[in-house]
Order: sequence, then structure tokens, then C-alpha cells
Amino acid sequence: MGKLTIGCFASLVGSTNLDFAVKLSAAAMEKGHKVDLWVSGNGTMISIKDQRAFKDYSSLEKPLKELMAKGLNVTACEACAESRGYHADHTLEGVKRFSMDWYLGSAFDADRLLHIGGE
Amino acid sequence: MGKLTIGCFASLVGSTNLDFAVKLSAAAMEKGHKVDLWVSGNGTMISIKDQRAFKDYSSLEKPLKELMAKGLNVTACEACAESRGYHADHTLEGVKRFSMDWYLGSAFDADRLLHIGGE
Amino acid sequence: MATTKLGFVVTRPGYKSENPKLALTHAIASQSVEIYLKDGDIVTADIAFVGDGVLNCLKDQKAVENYDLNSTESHIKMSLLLDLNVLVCREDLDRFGLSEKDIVIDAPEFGAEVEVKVVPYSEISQMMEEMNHLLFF
Amino acid sequence: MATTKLGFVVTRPGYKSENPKLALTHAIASQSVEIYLKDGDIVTADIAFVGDGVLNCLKDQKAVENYDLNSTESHIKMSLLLDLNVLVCREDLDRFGLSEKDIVIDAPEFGAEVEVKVVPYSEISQMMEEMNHLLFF
Amino acid sequence: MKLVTFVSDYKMTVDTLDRLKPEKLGIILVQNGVYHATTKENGKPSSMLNYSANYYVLQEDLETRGLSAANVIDSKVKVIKFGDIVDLMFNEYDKTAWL
Amino acid sequence: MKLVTFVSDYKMTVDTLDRLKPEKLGIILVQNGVYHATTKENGKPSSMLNYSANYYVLQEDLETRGLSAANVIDSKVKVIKFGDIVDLMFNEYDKTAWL
Repeated sequence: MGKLTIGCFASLVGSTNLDFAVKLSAAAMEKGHKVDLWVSGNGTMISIKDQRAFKDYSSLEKPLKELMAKGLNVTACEACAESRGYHADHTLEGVKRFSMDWYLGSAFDADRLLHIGGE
Repeated sequence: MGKLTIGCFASLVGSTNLDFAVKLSAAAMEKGHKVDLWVSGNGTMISIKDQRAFKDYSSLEKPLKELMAKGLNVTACEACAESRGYHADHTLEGVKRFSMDWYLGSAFDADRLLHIGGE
Repeated sequence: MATTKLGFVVTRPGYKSENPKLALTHAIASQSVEIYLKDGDIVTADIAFVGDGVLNCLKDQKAVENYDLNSTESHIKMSLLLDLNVLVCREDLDRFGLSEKDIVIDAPEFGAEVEVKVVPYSEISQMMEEMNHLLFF
Repeated sequence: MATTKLGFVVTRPGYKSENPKLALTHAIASQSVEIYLKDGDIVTADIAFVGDGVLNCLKDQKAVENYDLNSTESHIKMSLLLDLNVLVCREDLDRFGLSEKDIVIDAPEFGAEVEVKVVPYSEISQMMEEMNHLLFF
Repeated sequence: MKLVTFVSDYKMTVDTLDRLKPEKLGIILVQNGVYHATTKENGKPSSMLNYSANYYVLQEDLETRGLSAANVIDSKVKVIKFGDIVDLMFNEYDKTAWL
Repeated sequence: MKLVTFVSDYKMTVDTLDRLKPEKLGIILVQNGVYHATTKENGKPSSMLNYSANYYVLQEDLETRGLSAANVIDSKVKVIKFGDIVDLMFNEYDKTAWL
């Protein structure tokens, strides 16, 4: 079994990129791989707690909590979060916040890396 | 002098669309026009208070406060904000939150409307 | 007693961005705008799908099943229930080899009495001329 | 004692999205990654501008003056100061009628000793082959 | 109608402009749309400049990208500021479109 | 290298794929990229299908858009699920690119 590092830079609600990242994480963990998920830029939106789940907006708090309970490692870019007003006290429990070098550190021993950039 | 309603749907930090909306609001107010600014989707990001101003990220809290003091009317889509975990107690003072019909109500007596959608 | 007409024009395919969906939810909000207006004043919303935007109209969208998200299809049906004018560009459907049978046309299960109108681009152009303001998504 | 090589490939023009800038700030973070690694292990970052991405390299960007935002130019210069390998595709510059004199090449005012390398696409392709992982922005 | 459109991207994903036939058309190049005013590919100007329209490009967005009025390749494109956009919107056109 | 690329848009703003010449190329169509597998314009399939590559399309993203395996226009495009993406990434390819 290997290690997959996913970096996702686009937003939760504005695009389905983060949905994709979370679903791919779940599928990889199901197959026994270890997964690190790094969110940067607007992707840090996933780190906020108490997002209200409406059916008109995608909502990832529940699947994310379930996956973290099973070992998914989620870290948000601290500067990207702070610049958006997402502070430590509003961060979803279990989500870590580090500077950008964390992503590169995770990549160091990753067998595969999927960087979701784009627009 | 007329009334300009601007609707901005893209994010503050991820694109310069909100920068554009704020600069255009300032220019219109300088010429004596009344301006309503509606933010929806990721654009609701502008409504959060205490965004840390780094030079690597665009920061609009200061110019927005100055313009609101001069009469700029800023309203965020409540559902879009709530779905992102942006709650009333973290909203920048002076920014209102209403449902989507507010934007249409503002358009009712607008002489000009600029809807910034796109990606 | 005045009317302001808004034209919502959807030019991009959906789901990757939430904008096509926001076009519909904002257009639907025209039904509750009266609280901001004087008696007798109204705001109307017409919706047009053009270009790659017509792909939003394919029927049988399984967004709830796959992403736990209301489908754009269901928002189009809600627009019909509320008697909004929903236009789809015939030339763009033709370009994609699509026809009325491929897209959402009616919503009897919602109790909607109006239908989606597949029209030549010239009619959408005419609609845009008649509007007071345009909103491109 | 191991090395992991990351290739940051910027394919889009800047400012409208923050992604090209994030490519550079993440590449620069390779200089502080040691805290997460064992002694002797390193992560390297090479940066390539290709396609419309080469437009990020134009010099004299007045982003601070107009948007109170550090320019992509200043991030490229910071990358040079940190001795990162920065490649710009010559064919794409040619396509736009641009040359070395139009783009950021060095950063003596930052004390940088290395320069941006304008290279044929084949060298960028070779770089991508040598990397362990690729990150497209 | 008199329509002023805002073009904010260099590569466009919509072809709306090809079919809009207003009585009067203005095109304001902003954000990465400014490259249409300054950039030739293989010696050819952008096809964005081929419409029968009045063209404008935003000075702030040129400068941010390391460009200036001197880089504008076609004299029909006028360099303007935010205040000019307001005047165009209110005095010369009646509807807007952000594409 | 053995490169698997993810295409998530219908209209692409980058031409990266034209120049990538890996030893082995996989293309996974996801999000609005799935239309490349299902949609003809004026009777012509997307030029995205012209590469010398192994093609895949994500079933969930087809279904979300009102499409299914029955709409896939070229038999060389294989309909897959998230679990299959994981296996492709780990077993068939060594690098990834999200374009």
C-alpha cells in the first residue's frame, strides 16, 4: 500500500474540485492507502467549522469528519486561511494548519501526488 | 446622478473580481452616483471580518470600510455565506445579509446594473 | 406601478462552477422581491440558456445521488412551477445533436403549467433587447 | 538521505486567479521544508513557465501600486535569490513576440546570483521527466 | 440596445460576443482581458479586436501586468481608468455584460 | 514517464496536452471534462479524443450531468469509478497532471 498526497487549491462551494478531492481520498483509503490532503487558496474553505448544509450547496463537513476518524490527514495553508479571515478558533476539529512547506514535506515520501490547481 | 447596482459572484482572494467591484464602486461614488454592492457565491468572502492583510493576498477590508462610511451599501447573500460557515457574528460591521431577492430589489430602481459572474 | 425586467443568460455548463445554479436561484428570487418594493412594483426574471450553457438542461441529472446536491434540472423545474420564462437556444441544441427529448421541457410532477421554450437565437436576442438589465452567468 | 524533486509548471496568466502566485510561494517553501524531514533529506522545486503562463514573467509589474499586492515579478526574483531553477519556454516567448529584454531575468537588487533561463520546450520537457511529481498551475 | 461588455480573460470559454448584435457595442478589456490589446501571437493580433465596436482597456490592469499604453498594438483601443468606465456605463451605454 | 492527466473542463484554456509526450499517456475525463466523451459539435467528436492515449471517464460525473455510459460516443473511452482512478494512479502511471 502506498501514500497519496492530494493538494487542492480551488474552493468548496464554487466548484466541485474539493468534492473530487474528498471522494478520491475516500476511495484511496478504502484500498488501504494513506492519504494526506493539503488545501490552499480558496480550498482552505473546507477547514471552517459549522458550515450549514443546504441541498443547494455542496457540503463536505460530514464526509470529511468520517474520513479523518479513519486516518485522513487534512492540513490547511495557514496564510491562505488567515488572509480570508478563517482563524484557528473557527477551524473544524482535526484539521491542521501549517505553512506551505507542509505540502512539500508531505510530497517527500508520497508515492503519488495529485495537485488540483486549475482555475 | 444615478444608481449603480453591482453584483459580484467570484471570490476576493482567488480572483481580482471583487477588487474590480470595489474600485468601480469607489469611482462611481466619486462621481456622485449611489452604489449598491451585492456579493453572492464565493464573493461573500468579502463579508468576513478580521481578514489578515498580507501583501501576498488582496485585502479589501480597509477600502470597503472607507466606502461604507461614505454610503456604499454592501449586502451579502445569506444562504451563500451560511453554507460556507460565514455566520452573522463574524460579519464585517456594516455589511448586511439578506436573501437573493435583495439583489433583484436593488436592481428595480438601478439606472445601471453590472453583474460580474463568469467563473 | 413599474416593472423592471431582468434577463438571466447562462452561457457555461454547470456543476464545475456554482454560477449556473446561482442564475436560477436568483431568478427564482424574483417571486419574493415584493418585500423590497412598493405596492404594484414588480421585477420579472427571464432565463435563457445559450452556447455551452444549454448542456445545463439535460434531463435525468443524478446530482443528489452523487454529490448530495440539488440538480440544475430541479431548479429549472422550480422555475417552471413559478411561471418563469425559460428559453433554450435551438441552434445550440442542434450543434450538440440534442433535441427536446433530451432536455427538461416540463415539470408536471411539480404542478408546473408552463414549459421550457426551445427557440431560435433570434428570439433570445429579442428577449435581451426587451430587458432593462442583463446578467450573464 | 533522499531527494524528492517537484516540478511546478505554470500554464496560465496571472492575477485574475491567485494560482500562478501560489505556485511560486509553494516552490519557495522548499527552502524551509527540512523541519518536516530527517537530516539530509531534501525536497527541490523547479519552476517552468509555459504556454500563456510566460506572460507572468513580464517585468515592471505595478501590482503594489494598483492592487496593494506583491507582484508575481517580485516572487520570481525571490525564487532566484533562493537559487531555484526557473525556466521560461522560448517558443512561447517567440509566439508572443517577446524576448529576454521584456521579462524578468535577474534580481541583482535582491542579491540573487542565479538567473531565469530561457530554454526550448524540450528542456522543460526533460525537466518534467526528471521530477518525481508534477504540479500544474 | 447600447451594450458595453467587459472581457476579463485572455482565453475565452464563451462565444457570446459573436452573436450579440446591439445597435452600439463597447468592449472594455480588464484583468487578463488586457492581453487582447497588447499581445500578438505569431505576429497576429487577437481576434477579439475584430468586432465592430468601441474598444477600451483599463490602465490599472495593464500596469499590474508589466504593460502600459505603449504596448497597446491598435490605436482604436483607448486606455482608460475606473472613472472613465463609470462615465461610459452611464453616458454612452444602457446595458452591461460581463462575459 | 507514465503520465495520467485529469481534464476537468469542456473548453480548455491551456494547450499543455499538445506538447506532453510521455512514454505512456492516460486521460481521465472528470467534472465538465466528461462532455468530451459524450458530446459532438456539428457531428464532430471533441478533438480531446485525438491523442494517442488511454481514455477514461468518471461515471459519477457523467450521471450528475444527466449522462451515462450509453452516451459515450467512442468505445475507446472506458467508464470508471473513483476506486478505478486510484488503481490507475498507483498501478499504471507514475505521475499525474490536473490540467
